[in-house]
Amino acid sequence: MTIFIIQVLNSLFYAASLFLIAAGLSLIYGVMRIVNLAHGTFYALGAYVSAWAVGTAFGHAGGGGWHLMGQLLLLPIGAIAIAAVGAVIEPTLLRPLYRRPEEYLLLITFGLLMVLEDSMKLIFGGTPLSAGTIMDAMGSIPIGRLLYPTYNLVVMAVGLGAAIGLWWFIYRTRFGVILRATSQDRRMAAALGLNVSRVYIQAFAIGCFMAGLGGAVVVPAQAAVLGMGVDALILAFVVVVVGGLGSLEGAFIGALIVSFVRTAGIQFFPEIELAVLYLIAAAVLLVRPTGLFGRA
Amino acid sequence: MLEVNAIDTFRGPAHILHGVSLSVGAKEVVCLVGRNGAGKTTIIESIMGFLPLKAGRIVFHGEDLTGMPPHERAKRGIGFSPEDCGVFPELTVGENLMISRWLGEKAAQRGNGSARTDPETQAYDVFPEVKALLQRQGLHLSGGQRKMVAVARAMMLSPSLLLLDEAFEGLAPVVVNRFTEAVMKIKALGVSILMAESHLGAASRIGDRLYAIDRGEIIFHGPPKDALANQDVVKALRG
Amino acid sequence: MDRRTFLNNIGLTVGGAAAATTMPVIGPSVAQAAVAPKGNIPSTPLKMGHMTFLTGPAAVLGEPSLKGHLLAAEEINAAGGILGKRKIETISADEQAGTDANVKELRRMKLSEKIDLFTGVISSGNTPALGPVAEELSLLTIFVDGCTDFLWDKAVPNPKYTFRITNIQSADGVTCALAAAQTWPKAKKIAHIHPDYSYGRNAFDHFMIAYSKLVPGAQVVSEGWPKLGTTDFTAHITKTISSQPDLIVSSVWGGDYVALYKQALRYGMFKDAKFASTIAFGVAPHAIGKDHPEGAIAGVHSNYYFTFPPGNRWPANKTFVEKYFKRWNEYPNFQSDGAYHTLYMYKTAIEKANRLVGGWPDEEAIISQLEGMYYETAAGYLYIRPDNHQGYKDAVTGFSKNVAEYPFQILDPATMITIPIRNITAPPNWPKPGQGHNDPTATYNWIKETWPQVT
Amino acid sequence: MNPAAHTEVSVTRTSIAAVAILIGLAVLPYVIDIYQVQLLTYGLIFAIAALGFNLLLGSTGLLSFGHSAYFGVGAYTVAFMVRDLGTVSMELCIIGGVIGTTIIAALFGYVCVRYTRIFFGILTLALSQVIWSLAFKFFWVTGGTDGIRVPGRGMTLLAGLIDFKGSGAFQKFVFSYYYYVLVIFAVVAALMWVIVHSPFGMALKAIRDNEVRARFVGLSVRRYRWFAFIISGAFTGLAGALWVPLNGLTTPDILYWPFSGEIVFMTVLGGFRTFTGPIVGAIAFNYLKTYAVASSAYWQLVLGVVLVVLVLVLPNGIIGTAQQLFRKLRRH
Amino acid sequence: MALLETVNLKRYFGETRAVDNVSLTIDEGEFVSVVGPNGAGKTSLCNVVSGNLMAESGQIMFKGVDVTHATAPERVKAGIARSFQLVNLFDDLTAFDNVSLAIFSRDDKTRNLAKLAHLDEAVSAEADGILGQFGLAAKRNELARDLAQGERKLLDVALAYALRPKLLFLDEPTSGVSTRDKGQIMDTIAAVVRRDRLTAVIIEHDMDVVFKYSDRIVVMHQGAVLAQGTPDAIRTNEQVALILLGSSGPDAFSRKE
Repeated sequence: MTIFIIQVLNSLFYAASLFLIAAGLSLIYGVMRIVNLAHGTFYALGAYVSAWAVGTAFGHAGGGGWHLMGQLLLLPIGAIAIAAVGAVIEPTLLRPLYRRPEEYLLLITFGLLMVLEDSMKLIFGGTPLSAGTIMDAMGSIPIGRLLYPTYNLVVMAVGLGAAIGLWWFIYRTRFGVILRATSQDRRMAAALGLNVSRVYIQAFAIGCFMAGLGGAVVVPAQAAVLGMGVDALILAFVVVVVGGLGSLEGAFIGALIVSFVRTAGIQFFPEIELAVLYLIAAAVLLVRPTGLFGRA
Repeated sequence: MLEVNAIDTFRGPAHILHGVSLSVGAKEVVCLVGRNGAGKTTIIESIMGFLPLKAGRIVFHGEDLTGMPPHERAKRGIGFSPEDCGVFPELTVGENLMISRWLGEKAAQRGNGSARTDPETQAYDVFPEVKALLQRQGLHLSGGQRKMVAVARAMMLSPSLLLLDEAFEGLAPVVVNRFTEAVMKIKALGVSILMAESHLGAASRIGDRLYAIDRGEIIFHGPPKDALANQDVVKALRG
Repeated sequence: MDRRTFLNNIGLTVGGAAAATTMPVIGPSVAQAAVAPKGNIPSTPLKMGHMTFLTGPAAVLGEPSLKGHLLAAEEINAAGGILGKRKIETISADEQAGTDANVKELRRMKLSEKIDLFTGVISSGNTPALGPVAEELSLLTIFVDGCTDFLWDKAVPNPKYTFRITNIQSADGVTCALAAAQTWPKAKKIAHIHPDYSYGRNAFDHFMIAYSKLVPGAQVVSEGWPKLGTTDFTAHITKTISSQPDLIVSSVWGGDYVALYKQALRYGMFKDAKFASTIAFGVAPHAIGKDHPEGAIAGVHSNYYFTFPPGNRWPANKTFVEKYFKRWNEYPNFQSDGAYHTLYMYKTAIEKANRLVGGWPDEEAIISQLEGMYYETAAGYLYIRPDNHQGYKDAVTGFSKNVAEYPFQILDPATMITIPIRNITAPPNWPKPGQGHNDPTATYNWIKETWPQVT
Repeated sequence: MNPAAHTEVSVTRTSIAAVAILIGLAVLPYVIDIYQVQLLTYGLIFAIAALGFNLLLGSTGLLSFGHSAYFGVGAYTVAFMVRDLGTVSMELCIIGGVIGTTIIAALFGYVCVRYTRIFFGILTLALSQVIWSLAFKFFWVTGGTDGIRVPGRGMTLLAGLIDFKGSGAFQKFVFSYYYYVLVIFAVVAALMWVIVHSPFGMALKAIRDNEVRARFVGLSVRRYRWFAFIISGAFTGLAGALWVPLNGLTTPDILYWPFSGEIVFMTVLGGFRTFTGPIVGAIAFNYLKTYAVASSAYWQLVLGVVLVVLVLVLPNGIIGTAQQLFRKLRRH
Repeated sequence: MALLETVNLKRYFGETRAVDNVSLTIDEGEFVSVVGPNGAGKTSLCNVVSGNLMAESGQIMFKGVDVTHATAPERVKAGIARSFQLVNLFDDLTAFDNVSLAIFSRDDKTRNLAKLAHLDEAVSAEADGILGQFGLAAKRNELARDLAQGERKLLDVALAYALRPKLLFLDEPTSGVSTRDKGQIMDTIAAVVRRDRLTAVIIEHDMDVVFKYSDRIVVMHQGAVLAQGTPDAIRTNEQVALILLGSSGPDAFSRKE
C-alpha cells in the first residue's frame, strides 16, 4: 500500500514537470500554430539557469532556514530567463516566417534546438549542474515505513498551481480572452484593436516561461544535464499527441496518463518501459488522431 | 472624415483595385455596391489595413492611416464587421463583446471615438437581442445572430466610422428589415457607416450616397436615385 | 566446497595483501628513455586520436581520460618526444556524438588526418563498432575502456591492430558478486538497477551467475532498466524498495549514478538494504559527495582507485597521483590511469622495437612488443595477453568511507578487495559464444560450467 | 521565371547533363583519396533518401518528420538478414530492405495521409518514435543501443561476383562500393525523375497545389498521397539498406527523430522545389556535418546556425537560389 | 431522358437552408441556367450535386444510377464535371499542364508513373486542342497563377470540359470578369457545349446571358426552386422579377436595355 502511494506520488511528481513543458508547447501551438521543436531545449535551459543561479549565489553551502528560502526564491530565475529568451526569439526569428508555409517555422525551431543545445554546452560546460542542496535541506517525510522527499511535494504543488493558474489565466482574465480570440481569428482580433504582434510575443514568452519553470523546479530533484531537452521534448510530444495539440486540458490529462503509464511500465514491464509510452501514443492516434481533447 | 485617395491594392499577384477614391462624411451612410468579386471587400480591407497599398493614401480624421497596422486603426475609431462576421467561435458572446469594450475604453480616452456616454448601453440599444445571448458560444449562433453580434461588437469600440461588409447577406427578409432599422439607429447615434452591399435595392434604401464598383474601379458615385436611373450601373450590377 | 574455501582458492584478499605479494621490485620504466635510439628517427610529430566523452552525463568519466592522456603526452614531449625525436600531437573527439558519428570520425582520423594511434573510448557500445573499423583500416588502436567481452568474443575475435587495457567487463560483475558474497553471504533477495544497454545487461548476467554459485537460493526480486541518460530514477527506486531486497546491485554510472544515489538517499533506499555497485566510484573521484552511503561496495569497474595500492607499498601510484593532481588539481580515476599508461606502454613498445630493429619501427614491430607486455602501472602490474590483446590486472573493488583528508568520499584503502584477474576470466581458448554454447560471454559459460556450487 | 523551363522537359538535355555529371563522378575516385570517396558514398546514399523524402515534400506537399523510420527499417532489415539469415549478397539485402520498408511505409502511410500539414508531420514523427523505442528497448532482438554490426567487407556485390577478403579489404570495399552506390543512385535518380514528370507525378503536384480541384478532375486524393508515401518510404528505405554495410553497423540513432530532422534539413538546404535540390543538399549536408563534427565540439551549433540562416535568408536552398541568380543574370 | 435527377435534396448549415427539398430534372442535351439572388443556394446545389458537399437527405440519380453517396472523384468518373465561381486551378502548373492533367485523370493515366507525361502525344495534342478552343493557345506555357482573371475563368471551364463530362456544371463562369470579356467567354463556352452536345447547367447572374443561351431557366430562392421554365416564361414571371431585381412589372428584365 505504502509503495502504491509512493508510486502514485512519483507519477504525480513526474506529471508535474511534464505538464509544465507540454502546456507551454500546447499554448504556443494553440495561439500561434507553431510546433516548437526547441521547446524541450527551453526546459533544459531553464534547469541550467536555475541551477547556475542557485550554485553561484549559495555555492554548496547547504543548510536550512534563510539559505533554503533564498535558494527557493532563486529557482524561478530559470523560468524568467527563458521567458526573456522567448520574447527575443519570437520577433526576430519567428515573425519573419508567418507569411511562409508552416514547414519553415518547424525547421527554424529545429535549427534553434541545435543552436541552443550547443550554447548550453558552451556556457555551462559538460558537467551536470545541480541544485541538490535544496532537496537535502528540505529532507524527507515518512510515509508508512518509507521516506518521501519533501521537495517533490513542492514540485507537485507548483505543477498543480500552474495548471490552475493557467486555466484561470486563460479562461478568467482579460488577457486570456484576448489570447483565445487571437488564436481563433488573428485578423479579426487586429480589427478590434488588438496588437497581435504583442500578443504573440506575450504568448510565446508565457509558453517559454512554462518550459523554463519545468526545468527550474526539476533541477533540485535531478540535475541539469546535456541532452535532457531532446528527451523531454519527445515526451512532451507524447503528452500533447495523447491529450490533443493546443488543448490545456489535454496537456493536463496527457501528462497524467504518460506519467502513470511510465511508472506502471517501470514497475511491471521493466524490459519495455519506454516502448509502452509510444505504443500508447500510437494507439490513441489510431483511434482519435487529434488526441483526447484535440480539434482538427 | 474618411478620405480614400486613388488606392491600388493587390491580393497576391492579382491587381484588384485600380485607383479607387472615395470619401465618407460625418454622420453619413455610404454604400459600396458591386457584384461578387468587384472589389468591395478589398476596399474595406484596405481601409482596415489588412492589405498593403501599392499606391494612394487613406486619411481618417486628418490623420494618414497608410501603413498603419489594423489595430491602430481600430483604436482610432474604425469599427469593422466582416462578411463572415468574425465572431470568435470558442468565446462566449459576452467575451466577444468585452474585447472591443476594453479597447473601446482606450479609444475613448484618445478622444477619437464619438462623444457618447456608454458604448455598452448603446450597443444593446441597437441590438437588444444580443443581451440574451451573452452566455452563448460564438460557435452556436445562427447566421442572423452572428451578424448582430458582429455589429454590436464593432459598436463597443465607440467607433466614429463603422465598416460593414455584406451586412445583409444571407438574411431572411424580416431580419433584413431589422438590420435596416439598426443601421438607421447607429446613424442617429452619430456614427458614420461605410457598407458593402451587392444588392442595389437594399443599398439605395439605406445609403445617403452610393459608390458603384466594377472590376476594381468606381464606375459611379452619387445619390441612390441617380444610381437606379443609371443604366451602366444597373447593368454592371446585374452582370 | 564451502564459500570461504572457494574464495580463498580464487585468491580474493581483503586489505591489500595481494598488492604486496605481486610486487616485484623493478626500477621505474622511465629510466629506459635514457638509452639512445638506434638508427634514423624522423622528426615529424606523432598524431594520436583520443576519443572520449567530453560532454553529456558521461563526461564525469570521460574528461579524466583525456586529462590522463594529455598529462602523459606533455611529459613525453617535455622529454623530447618518443625516441627523443617525435613529439605527440593529439586530436580529441567527443564520443557523445553517437556510435555512427564515432565510426565516421574514426575513419576521418585515419584516412584524412593520418593518425598513428587511436586511443580512448569509454562506452562498451562503441568498442564493438570501432574495433572492426580500426582493423579494417589497419590502425593501431589501444582502447582505454569500452570493456565489453563482446569485443573479443564476437566483434574482433582475432585482433591484430586493436588492444584494450582496462579489465574486461565480465570481471566487473564477477568481482562485485564475489565481494558481495564475501561481505554479505546471507543476502538472498537481490534487486537490480542497470542502464538499459549492453554494459548493464553484462553486469546483471555476470553478477547473477557468479553470485548464485556462491550464495545458494539467491533470487532476483526486482529489475529496473532505466535508459542511459535518465535523470529521474524515483519510480525505479520505489520499485526497488517495494521488493524489500537484502541487496541492491547497480551498474548505473557517470552523471546518472550521481543522480541515482542522491535520489535514493532521499527515498531511504540505502536504509534497509545493502548496496553493491560495479562502477559507482569509477567517475572522477570529486563527483561523489560526502553524502554517499558509507560501507557500500562501490566498484571502480574492477580497475583502479587512486588510494590504492597505498603509496608506501606501490610508489608508482604515489608518483602518478601527485603528478596528476599537480597538473589538473583533481584526483585521477581509472580512466586517467588507463589513458596515461596507454601512452607509456606505446612508448615502451616503440623503444623496445627500436632496439631490436633500429629506426622507426613499423606497426608489426610495435604490435609484437605490445603483445605479452608486462607493465608497471599505478594500478599494479598490467599484462597484455597475446591471444586476445586484452590487458589484465588484478580486479579491485572496495568500500565507501568518509575520511577527513578528502572533501569527497573515497574507497577505504584498508579494506580494498583484490582478486587475481586470471581466476575470474575464461582461460585462453575457452569456447566463445556461438561455439557450442549461446551464453552471453565465454566467461559466463566458463563460470557456469566449471565453478562449483558452494554449500 | 522562364515558364518553358518550368514544365517543358527536355529529355535530351537532361540526359546529356546527367551523363556528364555521372562521368565526372565516375572519374573522381582516381583523383581524390579513399576517405573522400567514402564521404561521397555517404552523400550519394543520403541523396537517395532525400530524393525519396522530397517526393512527399516537394511533389505532394506533405512534410514528414518521421522519415528516419523508413531509413532505419531499411537498415535494420538488412542487418537482420545478415545476422540471422547469413545473407551476404548485397542485392538480396537491398530487395529485403526495400520490401520491409515498403510494408512499414504502407502501414504508416495509410494512417498518416488522413491528415495534412502539421498534423501529418506530428503523426509521422510519433509513429517513427514507436519504431525507435522498439529498436531501443528490444535488446535481445535489435541489440539495443549497441545496434547490429554489418561489416561491409563481409558482403558480396553483384550476386557474389565481387567480394572482399584479405588485406586492404576495407579500401577495396569502399572503392567498389562507391561505384555500386553510384550506379544505383543513377538508376534511382532517373527513376525518380521519371516519376516526378510522369502523369502520376503531375497528379501529385496538382494535389499539392489544390486538393479540392484535384478531386474535381477525378483524383482520389488520399490514395495518391498514400502511393506517394509508399514510394517515398521505399526510396528512403533503399538508402538505409545501402547505408548499413558502408557504416558497418546500425544503431537506434538513425531511428531517432533528430535524424528525420536532418533529412528535412538536407532537402531544404538543396532546395525542395527543384529536382536536383535534395541531391545537392544531401551531399553538401554530409560534408558540412562531417567537417563540423571534426573541427569543433560545437558542431550542432554550426549546423543550427546554418539552418536558421538558410530558413531566414535562402528559403529556396542552394539550387533554388542558384536558379534565381542565373535567371537574373540572363535577364541583364 | 433525364440525365440528372435530384429528389428532395436537402442540405442545411445550422439554421441556414442552403438546399431545401430540391427536386430537379436535367435532360440530356439541355442547356439549363440556374439563377437567384446571392445566398439563394445555387452554389450549394452545385456543391451537393458534384459531391463537394454531402446531402443530408434526398437522392441524386445520374444516368439512372444513385450517386448520392459517391465521392467527388467517383462522380467525375461517372461524368459530372464542374467549374468554380472563385477560380480553382493548379496555380503552380502551366495552363497546358492543367488541361493535360484533367485528360490524364479522365483516361486513368495518372496511375502511370513510368512514362514521361510530355511524351504522351495523344494527350498533348488533345490538350493543345482544348486550349485552342478556349482561346488560350498563346498562354500554353504560362503558370496558371500568372494568367489574367478572364483567362483563369476560361481555363477553369476548360479543365472541366477536358474531362469530357456528360454533365457540365458551371458556377458563374463569367463572374469577376469585365463586361467585354464576358460575352466572349460565354460565346466560347456555348459554342463548345453546343458542338459536343453536352448537357450544361450554368449558374449565372447576367440575365442577358441567361436568356440568350438557355433552353430552360431554374430560379432559386432561399434554397428552394422558386420557378422554372423557358426563358420566355421566366421573363414574364413577376414573382421572379421581384426576387431577382427587387422590382416587378411587365418590362422588369428589359428595362435596363
